[in-house]
Amino acid sequence: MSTLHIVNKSPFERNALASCIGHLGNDDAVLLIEDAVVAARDGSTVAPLIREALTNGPVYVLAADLAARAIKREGVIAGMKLIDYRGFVELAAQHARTQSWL
Amino acid sequence: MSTLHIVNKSPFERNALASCIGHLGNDDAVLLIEDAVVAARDGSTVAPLIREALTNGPVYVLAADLAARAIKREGVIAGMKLIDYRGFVELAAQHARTQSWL
Amino acid sequence: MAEGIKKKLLYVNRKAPYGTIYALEGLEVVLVGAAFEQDVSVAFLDDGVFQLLDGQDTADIGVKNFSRAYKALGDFEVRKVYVERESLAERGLDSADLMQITYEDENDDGAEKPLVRLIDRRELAHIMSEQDVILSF
Amino acid sequence: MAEGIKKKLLYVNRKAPYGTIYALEGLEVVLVGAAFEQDVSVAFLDDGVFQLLDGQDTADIGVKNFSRAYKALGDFEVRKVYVERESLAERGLDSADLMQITYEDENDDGAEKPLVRLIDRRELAHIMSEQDVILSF
Amino acid sequence: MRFGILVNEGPYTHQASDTAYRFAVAAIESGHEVFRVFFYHDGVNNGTRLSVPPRDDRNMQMLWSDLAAKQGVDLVICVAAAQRRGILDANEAKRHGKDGDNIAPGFRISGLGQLMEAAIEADRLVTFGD
Amino acid sequence: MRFGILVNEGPYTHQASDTAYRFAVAAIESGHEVFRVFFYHDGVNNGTRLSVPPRDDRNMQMLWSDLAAKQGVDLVICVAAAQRRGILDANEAKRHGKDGDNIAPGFRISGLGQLMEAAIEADRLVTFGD
Repeated sequence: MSTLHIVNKSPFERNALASCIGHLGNDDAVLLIEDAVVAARDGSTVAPLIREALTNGPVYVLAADLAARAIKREGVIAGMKLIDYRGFVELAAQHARTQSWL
Repeated sequence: MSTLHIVNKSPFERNALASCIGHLGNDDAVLLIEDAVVAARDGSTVAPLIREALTNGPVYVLAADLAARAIKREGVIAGMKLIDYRGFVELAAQHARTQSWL
Repeated sequence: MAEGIKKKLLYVNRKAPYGTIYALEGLEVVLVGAAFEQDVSVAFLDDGVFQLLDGQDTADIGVKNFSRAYKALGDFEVRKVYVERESLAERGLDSADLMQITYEDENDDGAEKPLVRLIDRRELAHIMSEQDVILSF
Repeated sequence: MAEGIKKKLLYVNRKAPYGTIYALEGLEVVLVGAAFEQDVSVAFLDDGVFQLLDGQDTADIGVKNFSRAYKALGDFEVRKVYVERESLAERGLDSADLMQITYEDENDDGAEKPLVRLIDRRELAHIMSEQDVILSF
Repeated sequence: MRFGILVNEGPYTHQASDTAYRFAVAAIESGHEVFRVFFYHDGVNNGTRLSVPPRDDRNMQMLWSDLAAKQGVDLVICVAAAQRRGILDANEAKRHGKDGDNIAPGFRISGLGQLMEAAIEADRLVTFGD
Repeated sequence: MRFGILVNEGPYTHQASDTAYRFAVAAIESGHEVFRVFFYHDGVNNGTRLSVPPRDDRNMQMLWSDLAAKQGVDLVICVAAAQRRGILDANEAKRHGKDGDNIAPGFRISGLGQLMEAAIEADRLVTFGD
């Protein structure tokens, strides 16, 4: 069973998302929360990193954090999935383990 | 009169050093303290960034933080200058302003 | 208290809002500091540009939305607000994503004018090099 | 209390020591956790590899030097300690820079053997994918 | 499913405490159990009753204390991390000769063993921090 | 030369407080004046008298309090940042109906104007943080 990787840091400021994506197992999922949601905006210098993760497994983003930072849904990289806190809980339950990239 | 830029973050983890070096004025000095001292070690992927700063102005490193992190003096990038806390104070006094890249 | 001294004072904002408190508490310093009538500039670069995005909605994270307060910068006599162009571009953003912040130009019959000025990195570096004091958040 | 349950538990260390407390307080969890007799692994990657550098001397920063405690990992029955090779190389380091950490091999007449194993990123990713619980510091 | 939650940062300065709280509420609303919330590093600062946040913002300590009172969630503050940072209950204050304590209702101070127990006994441990 | 110092993080969790303290001591030893140390963000947590760090480590609150006592350095905690984080003096505690306070000797609570004053009146302001 695969891992839910949780990233909460802006990839423009820190290496957490890059390190996470460098350590993904097959079918592992990535969830962006808090400041990491800024990675969801298409057209940025980190979009290729997200596309790389999408070739491996699903990439989720917490919609509440996206709205707070005014990243519009229509600007989100195609293929990413928006979830709410209940969706976050279910992802944590469905995966064998969670790994937070602090 | 030039600026003393103070960086305290590891350049492997954060963008603070890169952003600082991208905003240097002529003859500005850079001082590495706390976790940023890991940038002083030669042979790393960030050594070219330090060399770029050295072409613009002096780059200092707080020796106390270097010793704490076991970065040996002989492994430090050529041209960098080691200082102690009193040297830090004098640098702050000699420059027109300090800018901390938090 | 600091009678007569007028310093060039730059506030540097490099962090996204809400994930940490630095954006909010940084803004509080700018607003309180306005009473001291210094020669103030405010710069947004790196993730600091996210602080100015239009349409922030914090209802679902339960954190106070303080983004309206940026619109008050003009009322606090702040006249120099800079956003770094390269920081926007790297993040897939442009000036159309920013909230409208205006001030009333006292030299032009109180006409409303845009307060935020997009500048490039080289220009921002120059502004930094002209200050007496730089406060970073 | 957790009677009979044995879980695969991985501690992930990604931060340099002293600049923040995460390395020290992370190590404290590993040492306290040893009493729970789980199937424990400890990994050092990214800036976490600086935690294991030989010759740390904190006298001049006035912060407690806790690096000796890593040498006790063997005595705490920790047998799987991994350092990521790519993380070392990116930082201009190699295995000669690391402190010597050994354990007494109970299956080999108590012979002292090196505890730390260098692995590559792909192997570490695989180890992560085999755990029941991952604690990150 | 039984969740354990680890909170590594104090309130307001980092969003970690907010996200952890909302995760806990969502888990309970979805019919899961939150076995324990363990507060480590600066996370111990969630448990001071002396905080006075602005009235137009959330009060994290009250939100956590309410969760303990209404849902019976076990809120455990690491004793070693709390001592360093000045979070004490009456017992700890007495033991260390301090003239007061500041722990909030619903929180209790205990050792790292409580984190290990949560890691081992919960089905999932989810970490929130910086 | 007159230095102002800004400390933005709490003790132990980040090295900022250590570095700021050593900078202040070195400045005084070099014959400079430290006009004021202003504690903002989590920096306010330096000023609690309830902390009990391990005996084999430094005690940041005591180091700061000693600096105030022996060198007369003005240690100012931002009132708004302190309220959020639960750092109160007797006056603040009374004003907010709290049953105790935790401020350490040598620290005083005041407004952000004290930071502005330090920025304007000091020859150099040096910031330490995360």
